[in-house]
Amino acid sequence: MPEQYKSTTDLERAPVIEPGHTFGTVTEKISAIVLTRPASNGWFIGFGLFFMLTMMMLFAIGYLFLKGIGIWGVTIPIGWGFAIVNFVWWIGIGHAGTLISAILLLLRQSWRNSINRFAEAMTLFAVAAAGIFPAIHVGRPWLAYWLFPYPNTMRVWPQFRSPLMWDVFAVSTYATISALFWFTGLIPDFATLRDRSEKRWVKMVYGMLSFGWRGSARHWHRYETMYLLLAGLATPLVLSVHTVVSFDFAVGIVPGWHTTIFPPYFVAGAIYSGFAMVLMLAIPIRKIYGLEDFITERHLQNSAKVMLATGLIVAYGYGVEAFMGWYGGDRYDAFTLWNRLHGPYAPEYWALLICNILIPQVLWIRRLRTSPIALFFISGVILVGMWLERFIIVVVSLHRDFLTSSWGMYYPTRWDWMTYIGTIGMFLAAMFLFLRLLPAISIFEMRTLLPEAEVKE
Amino acid sequence: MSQIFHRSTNTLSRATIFGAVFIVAALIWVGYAIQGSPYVTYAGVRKPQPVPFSHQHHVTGLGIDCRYCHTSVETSSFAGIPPTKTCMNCHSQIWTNAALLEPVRASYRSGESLQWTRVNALPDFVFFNHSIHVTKGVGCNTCHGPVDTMPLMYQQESLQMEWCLGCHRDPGKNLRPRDQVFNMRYLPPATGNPVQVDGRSFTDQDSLGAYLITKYRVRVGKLKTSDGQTSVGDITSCSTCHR
Amino acid sequence: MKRDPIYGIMAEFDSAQALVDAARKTHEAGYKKIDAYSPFPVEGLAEEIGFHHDEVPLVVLIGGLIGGVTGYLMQYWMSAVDYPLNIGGKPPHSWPAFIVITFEMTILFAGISAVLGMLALNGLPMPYHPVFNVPRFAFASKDRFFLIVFSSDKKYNPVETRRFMEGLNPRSVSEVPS
Amino acid sequence: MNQDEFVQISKREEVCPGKKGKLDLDAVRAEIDKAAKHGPEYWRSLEELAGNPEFQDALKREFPKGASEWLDSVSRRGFLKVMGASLGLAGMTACVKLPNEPIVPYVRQPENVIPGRAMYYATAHTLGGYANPLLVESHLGRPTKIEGNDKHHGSLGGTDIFAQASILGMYDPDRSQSVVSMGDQRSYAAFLSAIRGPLSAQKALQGAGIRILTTTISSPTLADQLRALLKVYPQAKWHVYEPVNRDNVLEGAKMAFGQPVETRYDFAKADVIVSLDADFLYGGFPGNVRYIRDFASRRDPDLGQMNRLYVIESTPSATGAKADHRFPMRASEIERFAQALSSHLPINAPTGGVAGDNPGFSAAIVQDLLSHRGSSIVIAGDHQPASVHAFAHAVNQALGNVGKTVFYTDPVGANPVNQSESLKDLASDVQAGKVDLLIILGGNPAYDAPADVNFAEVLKGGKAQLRVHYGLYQDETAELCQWHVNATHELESWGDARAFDGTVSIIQPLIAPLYNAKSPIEFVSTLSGQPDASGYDLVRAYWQKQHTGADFEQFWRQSLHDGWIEGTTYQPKSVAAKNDHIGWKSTTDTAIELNIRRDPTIWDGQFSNNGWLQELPKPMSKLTWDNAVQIGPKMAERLHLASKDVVELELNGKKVEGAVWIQAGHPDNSITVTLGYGRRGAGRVGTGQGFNAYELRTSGTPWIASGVQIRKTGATYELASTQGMQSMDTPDGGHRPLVRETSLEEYKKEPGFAREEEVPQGLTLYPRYEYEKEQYAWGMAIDLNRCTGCNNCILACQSENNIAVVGKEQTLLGRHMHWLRVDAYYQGDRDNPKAFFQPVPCMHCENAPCEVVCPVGATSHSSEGLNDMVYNRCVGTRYCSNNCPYKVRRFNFLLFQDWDTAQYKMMRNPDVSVRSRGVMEKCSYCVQRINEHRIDAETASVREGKEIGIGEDLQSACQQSCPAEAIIFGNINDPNSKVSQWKAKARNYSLLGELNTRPRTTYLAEVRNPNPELES
Repeated sequence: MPEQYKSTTDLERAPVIEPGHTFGTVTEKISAIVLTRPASNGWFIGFGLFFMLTMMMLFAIGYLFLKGIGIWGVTIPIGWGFAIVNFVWWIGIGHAGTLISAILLLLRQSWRNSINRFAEAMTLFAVAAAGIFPAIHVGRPWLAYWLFPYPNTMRVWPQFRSPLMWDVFAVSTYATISALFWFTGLIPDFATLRDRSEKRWVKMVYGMLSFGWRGSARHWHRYETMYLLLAGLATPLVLSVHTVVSFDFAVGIVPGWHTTIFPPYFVAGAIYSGFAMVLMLAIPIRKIYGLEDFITERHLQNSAKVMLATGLIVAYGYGVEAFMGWYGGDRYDAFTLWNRLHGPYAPEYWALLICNILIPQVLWIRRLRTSPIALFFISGVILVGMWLERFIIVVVSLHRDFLTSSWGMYYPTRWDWMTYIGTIGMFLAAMFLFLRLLPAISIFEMRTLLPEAEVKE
Repeated sequence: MSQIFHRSTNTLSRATIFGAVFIVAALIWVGYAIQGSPYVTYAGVRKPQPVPFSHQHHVTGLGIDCRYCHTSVETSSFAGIPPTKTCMNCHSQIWTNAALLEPVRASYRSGESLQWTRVNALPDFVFFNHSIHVTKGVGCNTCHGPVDTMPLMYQQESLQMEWCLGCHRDPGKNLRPRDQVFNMRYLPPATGNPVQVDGRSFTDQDSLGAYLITKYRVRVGKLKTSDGQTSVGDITSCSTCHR
Repeated sequence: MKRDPIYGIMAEFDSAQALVDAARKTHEAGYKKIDAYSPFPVEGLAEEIGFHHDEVPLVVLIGGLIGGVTGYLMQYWMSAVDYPLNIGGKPPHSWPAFIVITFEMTILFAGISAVLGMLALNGLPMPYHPVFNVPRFAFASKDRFFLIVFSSDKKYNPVETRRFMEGLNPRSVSEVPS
Repeated sequence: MNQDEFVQISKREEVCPGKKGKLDLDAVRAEIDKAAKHGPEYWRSLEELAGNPEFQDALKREFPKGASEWLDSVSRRGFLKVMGASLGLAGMTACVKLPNEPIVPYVRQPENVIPGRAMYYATAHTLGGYANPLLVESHLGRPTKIEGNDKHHGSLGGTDIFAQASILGMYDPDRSQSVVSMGDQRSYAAFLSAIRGPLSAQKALQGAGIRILTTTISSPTLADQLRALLKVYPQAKWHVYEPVNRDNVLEGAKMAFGQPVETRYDFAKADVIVSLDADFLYGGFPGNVRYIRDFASRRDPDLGQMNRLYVIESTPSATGAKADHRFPMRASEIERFAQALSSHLPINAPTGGVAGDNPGFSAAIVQDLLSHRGSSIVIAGDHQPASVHAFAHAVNQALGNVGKTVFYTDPVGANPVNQSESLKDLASDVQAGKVDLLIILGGNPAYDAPADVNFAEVLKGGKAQLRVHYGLYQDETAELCQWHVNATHELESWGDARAFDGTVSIIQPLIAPLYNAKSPIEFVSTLSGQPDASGYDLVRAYWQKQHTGADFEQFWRQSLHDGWIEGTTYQPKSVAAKNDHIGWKSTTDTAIELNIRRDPTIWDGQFSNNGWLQELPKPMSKLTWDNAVQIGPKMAERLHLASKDVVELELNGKKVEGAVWIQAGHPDNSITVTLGYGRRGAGRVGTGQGFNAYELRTSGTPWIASGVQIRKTGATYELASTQGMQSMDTPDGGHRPLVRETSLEEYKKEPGFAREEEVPQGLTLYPRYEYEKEQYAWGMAIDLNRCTGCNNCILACQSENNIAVVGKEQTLLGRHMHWLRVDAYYQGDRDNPKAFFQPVPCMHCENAPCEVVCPVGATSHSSEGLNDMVYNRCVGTRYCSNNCPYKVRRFNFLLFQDWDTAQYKMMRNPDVSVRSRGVMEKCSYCVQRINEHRIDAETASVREGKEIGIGEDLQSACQQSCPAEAIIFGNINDPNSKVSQWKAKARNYSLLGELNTRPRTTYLAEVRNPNPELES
């Protein structure tokens, strides 16, 4: 990969890996986090806190099963509330990982190598968090398995015209593929850990996980083909997932849902929030574990640029929506637009515009693009913005649809909030475990970035 | 570095991965099997009853017609369970002091009902109507089985939705002439056992079924689209049984 | 069958370049049953030891096709054959609505067969392997590069081969007990 | 129902459920326990238990529950119950093992009872003394649904909300279940011995110390008994009081004719109707059921001449909503308005120096009246002063309406006294210590007496030595009496009553009393010393006396069978109005006036423990569970009040606090409050709801009081309205043509005005289903012109389809469960808007948006175009509701159904699944009725070997109950069916048709008939 190699000497741009590293140093530095370095108090405190939040979520869900969906704010006409908002939000976040590993791999963006590992992990945990909601938001969750086509004595099958069925398949496929992608990526590093670790049982664990990987040239060959193909498959998949999620709305006839622009701008929005989450995680991690050499300014910059670009696509989406609302001449769409701007939920809408369109524009400034603090906060703002976007789409479209007689209002209850915050806790708790147990950066791919990795024919 | 694992682990680990697929498949199959098993459906299970009433004795032995006890079977959704009075019609004359029948007499004296255990029970969200099935030529034993040979009553079929659909999708295979509905000994037509309807004689169920479907106006129509695709027919529409 | 006590002879190198060169030489010297080990995928190394194409793409293609066909047929059978319901005036066989799931199933099957195919073709999992008997091999997953000639090679001869490999100026040469 | 069922009915007393097969009590208990433990698996098997007298013992244990439970569904059950419930939910799925289910036959099965088939019995329900003729559907002796008696000319099939809801009242577990004395349960025998002494003591005094207080009674038998009793105790007095009485009507009649007469109208013959604050198109107005039918029959622009309705009213009412011209006017000014009119009409009534102002429109009205002599009606509201009634009589006479559209008969009430006077006398007698034995026969004066009488204090005073209360509930009055005797419900007892036209209906029991109790007739007969006489014998005996002809048996059976007694209808009497006697009392008073009205759903409070009526939206405001301080928009602006602000009302010293509701069309400077709320002793449903307006009500000014002060307290109070917005104009200035309306002239010019251009068939990738090839395709048409917003359809649907009551909190969240709602819209000037009613059931769209999005196919189309909802397949994603543009789907967010209370289990319709937590539900076009009729038709055609189709006697519950015949349901594949004919009309349109949902339910646009002279 000569062009990347050059790029490290190119003074214009920051390198993807700071000079002076060898195979050995890279290996040691990264595997040390898992093997030798003791877990700090900070880790325990953080993990403990988020674990408690997870427990709170489980409590909220338990009570939900006991009493019924009525403990939430959902009602008629607003049949979907926080549950679906959070589902879409998490799924969106879950896009960055696969995107970074797959698409950037195909585009030969080798700078991805240092962030793809934990981006993928983040994807998995985000998808897991997302997966909770569709399962618990139904009226009779103990029957949710009816959404899978399995042979039954009723001789009835799922209804495949429903976007929810598409969702079931899209999301479960996405979860499976990203899990495989992530795991196969880990296999060579498991081997490294196996060979580095001292304790026998640790060796055995990593040994098993590594499947007995020994780095044979033939294996590497097949491995790389597989990895490339998987990337090739994951790319259309990742684009399809949020497209399908957007169908949940686009296929409906509710004004504010029934829009053809949804698929592209949902995908863009997903990447937008995904990268925001990546940065929010990467910035503290590189600081705490001293990985500035591997996650360099370059990574922050590129991520910022991606956010800027997708942010603009999202802005375009809003623009088109508004324009069609006005230009389409449909009295219901026109009202939906009016209602977003002036209705009871107008503050949320304006906040959304500020978070998703206005503030991110500062990323045009190079100094902010490279300042971790600034990026950290901007990412936070974007995540809030993207959550609001889903809130506007789900709730504000539903609460005033066709018949004025059946308009209503939506008020989330404490159970809504507990479940939502709980999933954030679960997500972060999982990240904490991940950092301690698995190499947060792909060791073998980092090796390939070193000059020594170069061979001449 | 020394070996961590023994040779055998290789085979072992591969077997595990390979086996997992089959284990999952097996689990699904087991679940399905249990759902259809008598444990769940009660098919063939004899339930405890206050009096060990023998249909075999009363139907085969004494030749009593179904409708003598199940009076409303032709006129109502509910076939009817005989009031104690019906038992006493005879048992005030015969077996007047059989110990077995004490509950019956007690009920008649005190005016307190016998409490039977329902044998052929459907869930509350299923609405079955006897009169229409009987009228359209579905025999008693088509669903209730050889009641005339049951010393103790039990449920013959699974009574699960797939079983109901089996007939609602193709009623022809179970229809018989109306005058044979209550005939427990009825045999479906076959060469050597022709069945007579309106002077015509049938020697196979298909032609008989086809004939009776039109004769008894059984609604097996399918709703067609303009390009000829068909969706559920009248009696497989959901609201036929669920309301 | 009884196993040969020696599995092969292994040489250790400390750079990818050295390994590649050594591999080329060994292969040109007529050793066919050889293998090379590196802590990361080294470009062209497989070709040097005479390994050119793998079959993973084919497996993926087949898997994908099976997935797609299964996906569509499943939907068709369930909604148009087994219990055709009139859903909101749409015909039982509403093909446009079936496309999404067909696509997802294609990806799912293709992806799974890619991973399983790779593992199967590589003969993984294989937690036990003779090369692990070499203590220095632990560095194969860090910063060392190894080349092995298997005892099963026709040209293999304990003495000859060992001398040949020492001629490749490796860091060290060792016998791999099986 | 068909004729042979009537034959069964004629043998009524033999199938009196009370005499039906008996069951082992333990078995019943076991049943109930199991049912409580296991949830739903059992409730339908209760069918076999029904009608069993011992059932009551089992019922007792269910009771009482905390008052809050009903209202807060979340906290209504403890942990175990919830688990039991979810077990029940599991029962809703096919994938669970059914537990053993007991089945309990009769010991001796009554003849002509066919288990599994409903029977219908004719009876009646009384409100304010007026009988409402009914047919009651009964399943094995459990009454389950109430319908109007279609053979009775007072009903013609329709009925009113109070009659329909009375079935819930009958099963109400809060009803008084035994005799109570000083707080302990006693036996009826104990009561008898307790009262024997005092009665014999009174013998000597000729009953000078006996006072009997009844509600309005029209029962010939009961009246006869009371008169007989008064013969035994000549000095005893019979007082009558009901808070919602017709004193003004009575006084008006006396003023005009010198004698009390009942006025009867024939709206079918009236071309011009002028209503002076009379809400004659709404439940509770005597004869409203028949009046609605007659009125509606003249609202079809395609048939004959449309009538024209002028309404001059204060509080906006359903009648006002139907008016071609509605003039809001403070109630106190209406008398002056009448006075003004009188000077322009050919009646020599004293104008009494009218303070001039004479609204422009009056001339037009006068013109219209004069040009319709003999075919017009002037009708005055019950709460208008006597003079207005006298005026109405005078005008009707002057216009020659009497004998054509207006008839006078003897009063229906057996004891037509001025009730507030009567109560006052009683109170003063008690205070004067003249009363030793006070018997309160029904009614709740301790709660609903006028504030100045303050009957509660009177009772507390203890001046009346022995106080006996006889009633359905242990209410506020019962608390203050030494003895409370629990009453039977009308559906449990024998009796009789007169309809608005005097026709007597025999009231026959549908079930043996759930709790050991006496009927009023039996109770009175014990007072006159025959404690053991059965109500059946007493009623029968009375009519045997009346019946002159031979073959009483035949006559009796006939009367029971038909539901009325031939020849008891009052004949019109000729009376002459003495116009000069109109005593105008009109004042020019600009102080804020307070209108006190009966509540549109819970009446005077006697229905306040009825969950159906509490949750039934009031016709104009769509409020539930509360009464409110209604004021007009102008006034609200002036006083800076918004809806839900709590205000304090003060009227001569008395104060109450209530929440404001801004009611479009309410006149300025005027406030309306409704009675019946703020109860302390109603029961777990009604106690504590709303505020008690009786506090402000005095015997002098029972309906219209002047000089009330209104003060903002700064607090706010949530009011649960079931309608999101009551305008078709959206805040962005847009307008949505949901209800389409035009004037008669415009309609003549352009009949098809309502038809938006149909969306072309071809606009889809998909082929379409050919429903027209089926034998049946079900559809519905609703004539907005006929609909008078009487709410009957909502209750009929609720009763037919086992729809749950959810309580106020849930209603506030928008989770009410009514499958059919009646939207009320206001258009134009907020101070005098046009009002529209639009009943909205499921549209059963051919391109149903809900079905496409259901992931499990729980909702799909039947081959006849029904939009089926399969509860037991539903997992509850609520996607269908989101995607339903009409928002007619209802979701069980919590466990709304009561799986435990045995009474409610008996009440439910066994032909409809009881939905549980987490499933969607909606209007099914009464598919259970379709199937029943289909099965009958098919069995018949097979047996008789010829095609017999489903006829027009298949009616959806809403259609059946509609007095206006505004809802027609039927087979749209049959071009001759009524529904097809309606759909063929030019003014037929689909709601939101532009969405190409192709709804099967369509509407006939509204056409009004305004007076051209006033159109400008």
